[in-house]
Amino acid sequence: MPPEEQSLVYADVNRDVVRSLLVTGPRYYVALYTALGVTVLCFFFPWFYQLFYGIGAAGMNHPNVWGTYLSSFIFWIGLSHSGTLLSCVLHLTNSPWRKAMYRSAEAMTLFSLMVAGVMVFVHVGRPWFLHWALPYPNQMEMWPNFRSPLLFDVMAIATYLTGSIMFIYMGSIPDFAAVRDRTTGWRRHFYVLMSMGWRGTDREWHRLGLAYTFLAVLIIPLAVSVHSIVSWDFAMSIVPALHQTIFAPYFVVGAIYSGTAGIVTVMFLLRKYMDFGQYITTVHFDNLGKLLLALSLMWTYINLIEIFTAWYSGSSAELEALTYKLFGYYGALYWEMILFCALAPLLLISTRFRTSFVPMLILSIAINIGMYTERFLIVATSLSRQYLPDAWGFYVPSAVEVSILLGSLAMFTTLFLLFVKLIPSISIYEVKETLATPSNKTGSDAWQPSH
Amino acid sequence: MDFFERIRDGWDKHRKPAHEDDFDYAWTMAIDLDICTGCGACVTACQAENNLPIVGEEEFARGREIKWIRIERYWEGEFPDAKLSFIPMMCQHCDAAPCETVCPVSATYHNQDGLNTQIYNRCIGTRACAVYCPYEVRYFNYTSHHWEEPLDQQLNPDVTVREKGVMEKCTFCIQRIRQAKDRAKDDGRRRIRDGEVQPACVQSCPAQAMTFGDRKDTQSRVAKMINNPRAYRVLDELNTSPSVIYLKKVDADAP
Amino acid sequence: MSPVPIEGVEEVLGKKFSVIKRFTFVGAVCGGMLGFALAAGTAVLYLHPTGGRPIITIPPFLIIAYELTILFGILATVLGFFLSARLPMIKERVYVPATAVDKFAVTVACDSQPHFQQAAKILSTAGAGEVSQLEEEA
Amino acid sequence: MANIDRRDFLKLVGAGSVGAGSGFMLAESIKHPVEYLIPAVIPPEDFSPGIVTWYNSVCGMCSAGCGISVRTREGRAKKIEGNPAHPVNQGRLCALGQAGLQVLYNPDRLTAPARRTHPRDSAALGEANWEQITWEEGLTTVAQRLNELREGGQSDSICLLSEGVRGHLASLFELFIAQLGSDRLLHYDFSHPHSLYAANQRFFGEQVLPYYDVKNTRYLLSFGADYLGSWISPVHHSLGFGHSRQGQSGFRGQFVQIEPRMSISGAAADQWIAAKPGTEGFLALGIAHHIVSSGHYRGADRADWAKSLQNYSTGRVAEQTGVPADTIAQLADAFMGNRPSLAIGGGGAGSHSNGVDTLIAVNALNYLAGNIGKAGGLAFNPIPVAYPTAAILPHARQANYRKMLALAEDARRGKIQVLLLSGTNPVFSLPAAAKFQEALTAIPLVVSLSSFMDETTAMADLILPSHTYLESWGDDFPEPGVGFSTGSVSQPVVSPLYNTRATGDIILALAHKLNLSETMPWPDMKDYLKAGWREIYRRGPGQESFESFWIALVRAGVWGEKTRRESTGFVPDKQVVRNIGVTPPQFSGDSEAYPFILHPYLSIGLHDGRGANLPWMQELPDPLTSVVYGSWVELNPATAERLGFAEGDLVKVESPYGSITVPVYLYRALRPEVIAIPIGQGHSEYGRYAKDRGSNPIQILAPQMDTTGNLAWSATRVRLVATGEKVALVKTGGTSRQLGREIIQTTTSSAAYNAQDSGRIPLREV
Repeated sequence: MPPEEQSLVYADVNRDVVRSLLVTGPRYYVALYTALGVTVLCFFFPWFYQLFYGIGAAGMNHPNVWGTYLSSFIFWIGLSHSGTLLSCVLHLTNSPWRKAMYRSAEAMTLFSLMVAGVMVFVHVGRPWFLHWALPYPNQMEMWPNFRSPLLFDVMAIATYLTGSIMFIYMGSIPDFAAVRDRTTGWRRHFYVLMSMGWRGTDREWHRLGLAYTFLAVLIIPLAVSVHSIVSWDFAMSIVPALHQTIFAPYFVVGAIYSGTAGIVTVMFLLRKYMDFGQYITTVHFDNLGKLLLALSLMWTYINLIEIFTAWYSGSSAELEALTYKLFGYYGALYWEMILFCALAPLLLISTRFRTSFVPMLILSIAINIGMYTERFLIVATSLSRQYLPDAWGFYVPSAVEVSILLGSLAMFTTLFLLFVKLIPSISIYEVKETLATPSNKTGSDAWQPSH
Repeated sequence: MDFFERIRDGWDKHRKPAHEDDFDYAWTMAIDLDICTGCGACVTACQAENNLPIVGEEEFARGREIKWIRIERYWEGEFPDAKLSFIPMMCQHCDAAPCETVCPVSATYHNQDGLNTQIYNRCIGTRACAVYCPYEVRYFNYTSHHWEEPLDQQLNPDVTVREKGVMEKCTFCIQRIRQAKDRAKDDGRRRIRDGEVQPACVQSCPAQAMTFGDRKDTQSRVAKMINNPRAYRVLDELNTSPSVIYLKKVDADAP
Repeated sequence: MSPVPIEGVEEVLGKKFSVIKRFTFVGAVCGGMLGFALAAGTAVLYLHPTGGRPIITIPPFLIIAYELTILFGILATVLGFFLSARLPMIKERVYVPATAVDKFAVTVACDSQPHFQQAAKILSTAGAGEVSQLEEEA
Repeated sequence: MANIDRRDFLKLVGAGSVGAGSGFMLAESIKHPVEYLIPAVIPPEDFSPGIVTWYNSVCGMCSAGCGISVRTREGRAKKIEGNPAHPVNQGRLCALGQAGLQVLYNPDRLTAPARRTHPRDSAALGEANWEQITWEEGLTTVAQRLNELREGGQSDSICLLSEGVRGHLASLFELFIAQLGSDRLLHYDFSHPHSLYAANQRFFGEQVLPYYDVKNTRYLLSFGADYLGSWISPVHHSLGFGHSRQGQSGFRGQFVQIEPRMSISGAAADQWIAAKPGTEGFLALGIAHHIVSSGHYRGADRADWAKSLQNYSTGRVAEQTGVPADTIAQLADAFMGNRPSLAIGGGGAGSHSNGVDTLIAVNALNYLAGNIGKAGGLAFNPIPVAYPTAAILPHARQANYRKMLALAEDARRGKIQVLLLSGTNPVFSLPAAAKFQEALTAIPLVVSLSSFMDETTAMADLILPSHTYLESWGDDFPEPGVGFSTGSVSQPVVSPLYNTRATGDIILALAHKLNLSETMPWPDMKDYLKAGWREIYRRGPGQESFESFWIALVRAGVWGEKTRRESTGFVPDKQVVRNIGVTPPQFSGDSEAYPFILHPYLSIGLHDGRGANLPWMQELPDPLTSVVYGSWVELNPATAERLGFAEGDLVKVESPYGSITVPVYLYRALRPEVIAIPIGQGHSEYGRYAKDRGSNPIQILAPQMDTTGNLAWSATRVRLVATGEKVALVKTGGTSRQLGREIIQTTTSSAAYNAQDSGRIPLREV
């Protein structure tokens, strides 16, 4: 335990968290409104234009019918991993350092999933008919085609979204209760509603513990399946360089990798702007750093395997696709990805690096840039080099696409900013568990028995 | 008990792979590469018959052209021994079509004539089918196209005009097949006669390199073409089992 | 009542049994079967032969089943939790807000004054910080 | 009302595909199913909705004269397909022919008569300064002027310049000009094979095109003639090609293409030989020499041949042409070995300074191999019984370059007072060196009967817009026929879209205004046509009344004669044999300053530029380069590397007579010293789709003529100057290498083809 936490007692935890919800400086509003503005400007306006003009507003063409929208989709899904997934794993292995960060990690999952969902709307040609992909009774006598990997996606993401919401909600019921007693006005009503009259009886605690563990057990395989399924959108095609068995693990590892990096970034920001210095400590960064290192090694290994199999196949199609990816028009991007995601993380070997905040922030951001590049390359390069050389193509994203990508980032930020003001972004009771139990002399003397 | 029997029968029935035998027809096209001159008559014929849009120069430059049938050209050797061969490439109407399985809304599926059909007004534009198609013969409407007055007066009333966000592709001129079927019904025939229906491309081909027909009818011209020793299918190793048969080019230089 | 879960309190008070795991199990099983039924049923009711595959294609449908297994598992678990934890609270119950911060409270249901005295004595000897009487409406 | 829909039409396919011969084909066409065909005499207004009606007519997109069937619904033309009963195309049609619909429905058509408001030489040309007038006004203006001239004895200053027309429209022109007392009637087509006519005149003694029986030939030697793409009758040749290759039992026809730049005929050929441009004639004679010297030829006049060919030993020819001697020998042996063989020549080879010599040499080959009058060789068509009286042979009025120069000269001298333009666009399709545009400004009254605002029409004072061929009556007698002579009638398939009139009607209207009614009594073209065909009916083997004959004719859209010309054992005149020989080609421009030889070629889609205003043709990828929208210059990759050019580099192509700027395209099958540019783009007018797109190589051609005075359009030297700019060529093609993926598979055994198994529709015996 780092020294500063020693001074913490239960009451401080409540105080700090509640403050994080109630006390709001102008900086926050500036941030919120900027994010909101950017979302509207860079996301919604271009999107409306695209709805009006057609997907042609983006840079896609024949044969590159998939573009950055899809890579953004994968990216956000990827980011969503490790939020909930990580918190589940750590919960089961009950490692104490999880407790301070998992709430915001899960929130990250939630919001990146939402943004991913929105990207689907941006991606398809006729979003106004997207509901046809859902199984519901209708007069068209047509139901979705459950053989399609895309429909696996629909199911998986729906489940994952529900699961994550449930998980984050159940985890925070006691905190809602705690905050409920500290707030007034509409907030109070909100938290009364959310806490559902949690009293903290041992029965409740016991049931919560059980249910929470079950959820964790259920969600881990779910999260793994989700990104495997996303990878199958590609791997189940026969496009050279996409049609690979390694794709599922490749995507899952990549997802957790970028997700963890995302957590590091978020942790840093929370720590910096919400004065959670005492809760989010070098311990977390240290552990996350180790995790990142492990993931980066796995990720690198899979990349090598991918290259190897392509080379070993000896098939002209595979080789062409590979060569184009490594040395083609987007070759530079490929090596940038290698630098950010395979080489730079090796710095994590040193504890000093892991425990120093700003370098970790920079690295985590670099990793996510690299991971986005990876997704982009998967979509952009392999489709340009398919079986019929005469139909080979070339794809560059249009301004609309770039702007919508930025917009989606802003959208995520907006959602997250709203979150930190509504939901205790640190789990009060679980942090308390890590503290010394107070004697009955100390602490607040508030005794207002209530009915 | 009876209930379970029904379940079991249904199960057996539906576990059987969808097979050519189940089709009423198995429409097939045979293209003789030995006499395809690459003149492009088929391309224009298709454009006229199926209301293919005129995308305009800059859309074309961005690779958004829509040609249900296109001529691919492949060179061998360098001057003076350069050889150029053409191959018309259109939807191969695969019996094991990758594009069909991937569509989340069943906008493309295999119909009873063994045709790979595309239901425009069901399509939501995920474009997954185009990715899954190894022949890259599915074309997407990146925007709604319009026809300058009075060019629109030429539009074929038997074929719809596709809106933005919809995938489209060769249909083997399904409207002509439809008409032929009605005609056969009117004449009290059960089946369409061989040669009675021709897609626009086949109909126009000046060198008669293309033949169209029902390969289930063993007497049909196309069935004979399939037996031709030169017959092969493009990218056969992918096991998509296309319905378009190509006849090998004959290299006279070889002994 | 406590601000944090207390390990071992069940052992002392001795009520270990919980129905949640059954909820989870049943939910998951139902979800699995429903998932396959949904996929297969759709395929059979709306016949669209695709890609030369059978109408009922096992591997993809298993994936659907898998997802729904988890989905229903989760929902059932949540349901089970609320039911067994008697949440949401329908009618007012006694509650000591301080316990949400750093106090630990023990509630003893007494039907009469003498009983309360008795309980108070026991608790204070056990070193309770404070003992108070809360009326609970019937 | 009787209608035909697809069902009956397809029956017609059956009916149509039965043999030819006048009564026979006609009778076939009249048989039951065909009776559904109705001509447009019933105005399209009373169509019955949803019912498809097919009208048979004649394609007007090039001079091949294919028969077309136009599918109409609700009074609108929906699709053009080949007329299965027509012996030339037998139900097939090329891309350009099918795009005819966009001529009809082109958004840039001239919709009403118009008069120029500003003087012609004013800077601003084009629609900007036109005012609409009524037909009455327009016709009166012209008629008055013509009348004045006729009264004033200046009839000879009246000139009618039209595209190459045949049949009754041609005879109407003849009649009209004759009645005016002028003799200035010219047809001008850039692609008209003048040198071929000249060569046939010299060798066979008749100025006609023979019928080349590609279908039955076993071995075809083509000297520069792109017979599958643009030469004379591509669709018919394609039919023949396909049939000779895979439709014949017992043999697979072999095809050899000799040209400096691979055309689609070259691509289809078994052997592509890039002889030096202009030396095709030498090659032909080299082959001939080998044929004679190696004793393949045993004719009586063997000695003469040997004598006149002595300077063309394979060795010498080899160095002149750059084709190895043994290849020449091999060609000769193959040519004699697989008979009936056929040698054809034209296109680039025919348009050098020695073009006529070359084509004579080609004819000589056919003679030596004994292909003349044989099936699978070349046969001469009889002079058709059915030829319109007034008309003379279609070639007679064709103006070669020299004649056009003369016309321009006369114009400058003020000898031309009135110029009537019909369908042709010389300002575009004549080299700038001819100064034709400037000559036009010297003509007081230029009247254009065009349907489009093309470059020449933009120079006119008066526009009397004509119908498109799909709106007007007419007929055609394809030249060459198909072994026997055939005629076809074209009819309106839709009611006129705009306030335009058929060319024939305009001429007749003028005639009436000039009180020529006693000699030209017909109220309109249709009556004239019927009158003409009444003649033919009388001459032909008439069976029923003329009316029924006429209806049947218009329904079938085609008419044939049984009369074939029996092949009399043709022997060329001794003099001809003695004079056989090829002069070395001359190229204008000195080979130092202008290192490259410019090889312009007719584009498949745009032909000689007439297709440039059709969006379908603009978007049809060029078969060989896949480029669309715009023009390009083809360079051999080696040449490009030497000059440091890559694809898309804008280069200035400079000839001594001008320059154009075009992007580079690397073309593998092209002689290093030759550069090729497609003809067709580079319009400065001609509607939104054509205007200001690409460049026109004709403009920079040297005014180089051959002995008979037609333009040697592949005899210009040019140089390339880098501009430093770069553009992206708009094309579909990605990488045109197979990378061993076996996309196009070839079989090596020549026995692999099997005529029985190839269930192709049998061609009709013609």
